[in-house]
Amino acid sequence: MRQILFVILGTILVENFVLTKFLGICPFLGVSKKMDSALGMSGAVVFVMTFASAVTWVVNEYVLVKFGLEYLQTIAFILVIASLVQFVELILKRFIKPLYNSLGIYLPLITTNCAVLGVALLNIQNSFSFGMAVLYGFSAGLSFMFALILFSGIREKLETCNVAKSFKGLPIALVTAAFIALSFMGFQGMFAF
Amino acid sequence: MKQYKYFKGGVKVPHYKNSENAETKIMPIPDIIEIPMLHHIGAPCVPLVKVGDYVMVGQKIGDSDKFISSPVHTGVSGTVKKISSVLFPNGMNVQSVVIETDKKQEIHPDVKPPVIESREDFIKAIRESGLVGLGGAGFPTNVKLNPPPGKTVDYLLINGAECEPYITSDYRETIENSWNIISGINIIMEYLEIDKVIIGVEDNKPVSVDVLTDIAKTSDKIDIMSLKSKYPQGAEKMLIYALTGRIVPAGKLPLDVGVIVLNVASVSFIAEYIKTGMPLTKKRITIDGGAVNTPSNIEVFVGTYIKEAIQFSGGFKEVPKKILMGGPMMGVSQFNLDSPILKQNNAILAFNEKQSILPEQTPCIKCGRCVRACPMNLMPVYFDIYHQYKDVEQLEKLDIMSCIECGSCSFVCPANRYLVQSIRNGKALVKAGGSKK
Amino acid sequence: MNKTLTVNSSPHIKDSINTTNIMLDVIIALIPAMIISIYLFSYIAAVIIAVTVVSSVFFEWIYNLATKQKQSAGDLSAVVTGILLALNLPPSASSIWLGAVGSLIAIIIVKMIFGGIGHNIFNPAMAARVFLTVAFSSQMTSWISTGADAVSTATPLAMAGNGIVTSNLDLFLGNVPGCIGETSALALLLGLAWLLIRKIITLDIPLTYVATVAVFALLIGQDPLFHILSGGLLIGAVFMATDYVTSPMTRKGKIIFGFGLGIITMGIRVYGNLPEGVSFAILFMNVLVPLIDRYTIPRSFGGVKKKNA
Amino acid sequence: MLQSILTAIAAIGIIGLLFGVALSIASKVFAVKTDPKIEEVRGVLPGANCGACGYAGCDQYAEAVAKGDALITLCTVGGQKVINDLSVVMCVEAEETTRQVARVLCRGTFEKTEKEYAYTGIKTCTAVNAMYNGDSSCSFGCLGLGDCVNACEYNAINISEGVAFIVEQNCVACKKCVAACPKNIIVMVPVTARVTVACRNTDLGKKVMDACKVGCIACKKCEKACQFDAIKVNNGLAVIDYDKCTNCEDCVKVCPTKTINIFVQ
Amino acid sequence: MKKPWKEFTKGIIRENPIFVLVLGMCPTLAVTTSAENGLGMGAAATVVLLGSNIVIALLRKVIPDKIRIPAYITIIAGFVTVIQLLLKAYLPDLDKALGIFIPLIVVNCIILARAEMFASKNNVGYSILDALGMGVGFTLALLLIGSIREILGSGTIFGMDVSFGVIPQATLFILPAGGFLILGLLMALYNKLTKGKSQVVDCATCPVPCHTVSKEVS
Repeated sequence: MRQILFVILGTILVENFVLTKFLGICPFLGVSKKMDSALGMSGAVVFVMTFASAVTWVVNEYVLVKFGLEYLQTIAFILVIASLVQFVELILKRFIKPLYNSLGIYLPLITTNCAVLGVALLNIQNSFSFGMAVLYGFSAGLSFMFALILFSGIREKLETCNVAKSFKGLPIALVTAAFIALSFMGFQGMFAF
Repeated sequence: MKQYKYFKGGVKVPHYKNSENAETKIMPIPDIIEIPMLHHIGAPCVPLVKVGDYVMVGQKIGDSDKFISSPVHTGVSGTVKKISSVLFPNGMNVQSVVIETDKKQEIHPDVKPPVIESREDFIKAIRESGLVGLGGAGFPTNVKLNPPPGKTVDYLLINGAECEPYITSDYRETIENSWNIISGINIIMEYLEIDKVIIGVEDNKPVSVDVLTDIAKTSDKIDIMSLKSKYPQGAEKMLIYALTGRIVPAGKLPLDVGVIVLNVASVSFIAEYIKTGMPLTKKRITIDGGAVNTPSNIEVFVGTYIKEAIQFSGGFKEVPKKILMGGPMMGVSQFNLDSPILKQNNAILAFNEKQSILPEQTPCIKCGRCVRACPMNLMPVYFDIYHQYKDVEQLEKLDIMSCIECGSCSFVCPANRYLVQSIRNGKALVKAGGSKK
Repeated sequence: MNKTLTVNSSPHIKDSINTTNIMLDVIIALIPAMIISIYLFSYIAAVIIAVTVVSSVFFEWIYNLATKQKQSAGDLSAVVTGILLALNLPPSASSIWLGAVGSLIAIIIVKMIFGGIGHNIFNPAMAARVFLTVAFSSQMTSWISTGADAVSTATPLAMAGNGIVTSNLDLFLGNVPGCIGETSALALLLGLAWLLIRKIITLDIPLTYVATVAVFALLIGQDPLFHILSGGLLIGAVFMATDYVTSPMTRKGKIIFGFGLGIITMGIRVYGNLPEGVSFAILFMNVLVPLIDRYTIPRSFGGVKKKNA
Repeated sequence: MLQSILTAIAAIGIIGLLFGVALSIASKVFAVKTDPKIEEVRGVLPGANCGACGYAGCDQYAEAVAKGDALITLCTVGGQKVINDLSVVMCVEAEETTRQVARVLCRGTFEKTEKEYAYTGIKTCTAVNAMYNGDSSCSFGCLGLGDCVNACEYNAINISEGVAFIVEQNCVACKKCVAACPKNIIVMVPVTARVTVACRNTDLGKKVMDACKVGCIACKKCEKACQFDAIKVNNGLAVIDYDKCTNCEDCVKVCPTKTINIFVQ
Repeated sequence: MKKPWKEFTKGIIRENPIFVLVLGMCPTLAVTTSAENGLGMGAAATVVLLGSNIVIALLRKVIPDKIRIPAYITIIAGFVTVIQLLLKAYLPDLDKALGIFIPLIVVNCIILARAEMFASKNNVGYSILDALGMGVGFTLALLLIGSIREILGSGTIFGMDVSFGVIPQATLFILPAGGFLILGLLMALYNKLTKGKSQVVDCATCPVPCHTVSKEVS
């Protein structure tokens, strides 16, 4: 139990995927202008990351390793993730329309979200067990969500700020992200797992 | 004396009650008066007289068939010179009747004490009297007294708070006309079958507290509460909460929580009207401000021009730079001295140059003083921001329409933001947005 | 016709308070801390404060000049930022240039490019301090003991990590190593009293902050008084966490804010790698302020409860 | 060596094939109808799904553009080319019309009008208009505080002498200024129209003259002068019908208050 | 002559993938702790971009429209794997420094975007120029950011000491926060320098009122 909590909190606060690992920066900067879309996007990411962690782990263990094809990891994983995302999208669109409207519309963005492929690769690199890989994928999704929500809150506020002209838009967002990343540094050393 | 409740927020404003001890002087009939057809919230009246008509004191000269409206009478006798128009602050041109007085003051035959046998008669009589809320808002009193079917009223609250700086006309009313107030209260209690009355007065007016306490002693149904002097204590919703602990829901009227609130001057007028049948044509107003010679209280005919009233009170000491109708917190600045005085006016303030300058606004520092000052528990700071960005959705969500525009937020703002103006514009945006839907 | 009358929306009177006098009150509240810091660490403290204040004002002035904006350097807010930043620097010679660099970060990057006063997301002095701590960690932790024979030493919090206890009286008076202005609880409490008397701040944030720290310390069996008096907690609670722009607007929000600060500060002090967590806690909670503000909008008087979104 | 290459190709091929077949079946089975317009817009977009536009991928952005909810300039990946293509896609359906421009129907500059009072407060036209219809002596005229300038994204409006005027070459007829003006003095006219009645004051004679030196006093001289029946005085104000107007300038010559004039940049 | 040159240079300034197109931010921030890493990452990405652009341009008429995206991804992933193996074999230090970001080139938006936007619509020659231009632009930007961060953060450039032992090093700049900060500042500088030159909406080509397309994003 303690272990699980530590993995989750550690991934969110100490080793945040966006703010310390630099994974998923594109959607972090792109889909953070409005709180609502940030929530939808990150919800979808949590979902896909957890799923992708599980599937890629299985593919790696039972296909790639078995046939000695580890060097095909990158290709295999990206294919798996791309297809997985598309499947999920189709199914949601057809069967669970409300969920699709709130989460599903963000799914296409996820294929190219390097955090998803990143977490899959990290799972293998750290030789996590299956359970751990899924938990890690889930926590990584949460860490993305946390960063995105914080960031979109600030960006909504920035909309009403008299930001210097050449800093309007992304530059000020990046400066803000720098200080958010700084504030996360205070958590170093906590929740080691 | 019962204990009152504190409302949240509010501000401490300076009192400047310079005219406190100035006994009311009665202004002689001016040569010309101009009576606009709108003295109240609601539909304007249509003139009932033509150019050249001879009018007599107490004659009805304007009326409307709309529900929320109140007829207009003349307090002078004379000849209708022309039907003109007056530009109101909201940009509306309202018809007005200009009367050249003959100073004979012949009384119109219709002016006689009303015959009242029932509650309906009473409310009808109040409508005919042309009475509107004399505290400043000008809501037609007959509408206020008439609860819709199914609603019962158990409290009559008498508002003697007079929380705005400078103004002392209600204070003078209580001192000079205390017996009118008590008989007015009794009349309303009788006809509306209310048996609980509370009079609320701010504690910075000890004399008026004493007078009203004496009144309260005459009946065990009448209570008095001395309220902490805090602006906007006299605002209807604040007063109701302070005196009864009831909260008027957003968008609802005091009637909805079983309460009727009347200003002391209104109560006093009701007594006078029932006795004599003379409709509302005269008004006691306070004249004050840095640009006038003598802060005073005067009784004028409705429709008297501002400059004549000030002239009578003692004239200008300096060139006036700002003329206010009403108090400095909620009053309306006039752009010329030729505007006529309205029924609900209780003060004319003439500010000198120094008083008229408001500091320029600087960037908001988000100190939250406006949030703490807001008696309605709103967030003026966001109204200011979202109004700039025309974000109607946010404005509505933050309940901008509940704002009573008391001015507390602007008063305390260290960045001198024009918050009330932002809110007014924001409300206009919301209204415009609402009509599109 | 008289056409010179002024017309404006009500209200027509205004109380005398303005941004500059608020800042002046904060400066007055900081005077005890400055005096004690000069007494404790001798002239170096005065030099650091002077350099930081002057550079802060200078940077604001030059920025406005360069971007052709209305000059705002005179509103004293840069002075407050300068003093606060200086009080958060260690009393060593390198703090002189640290102060100048810190002012650059605080004024230009944290404040002005975000739109100047009232628009910054982070507390300028605090963000600059964190920046300096991370960027120049060795220079930012070169502590010296108080008194005439200044020798390098560690702060009470760092010592506590090694089991050395400092007396609470010393902590209260400030007779301990640390940043220039953070050591003397007495001076900071005097400042707090002034701010409260002048109604510049409310007690909500400092009180919840300190109370949370105390309860946290009690729960893990440490001396609450030590945690309250040591490190930058009081200067943070009184002067930095209560910064208007970067703290929540409503009372409820302020309480949540103070609580969060307490938890994070103690979390970092007890479980983290760093000995001190006040500045990181404040910076982190600054990030949360838009969210807190969003979910703590009060119900209007007589209004119906609305769904937050 | 060869074998391992073959296994690799086979493995990827099989994975790819499996997913490909499954996906194409799925997309048939779960097909949901979409608006052809969206498809068309989507076809122009790069499809990188990067999210830089602020929408959740190209499909979402395409939908927003097709509905007219989003600017066409948000795709940073596509750059200028996508913007051009989008403008073509979004515009083809509309009819060809003569280019319209906005025009401010007021010439009541500081010297032509007076200030009724000294205004302090929020510096927008809407705000000052809410107080006695504005501080200008003409209650129909330009207030000069630039609500239209702020609304214009194309830098096509300037204010001089307290009156706004349009820089026609920058005007794209987006009508934002028309909506922003609380006085409703900005109207759309064909770019070919040169003659303008620069007034919206519907008051009569004396009152107009008191308010503004270049106001339309509804004297009807222009109506009589016009050979094409293109100018009519209605409700106290001369109005030109641009379908009939030939820019002959006869009305300009007779206008006693110089309200009718030739629009020049 | 002019057009090929334009295709090449557009990626360097006018459509710089980092400062204008804002693509591929993850490696931009993550690996630019030193000039060398920046250069290495840029080179690796350029090679992949070049390879994929060539192949896709060659196959653009063969690949069916419906499955083009998965096909592109597979092609890109193939090249990434090649690079990954090459780096592991010949530049193990760089491989270690870039770590997970080498395989992540697959999902770098630049590559897919160029494939979809350019290579699938142009011939091989232009596609090569486009890839080279974009690659150089990407590499230059990475090199610039990497150099600044290395100088400020470690006091060195390509490992050479430039602090002269006097200027203190601000460790912050090689940490994540520094990456965000430097990129933000550089972008603002870029905006300032190119003010008014880029991103002009051309409405002259559009015969109708623009309100249908330029309505404020709601």
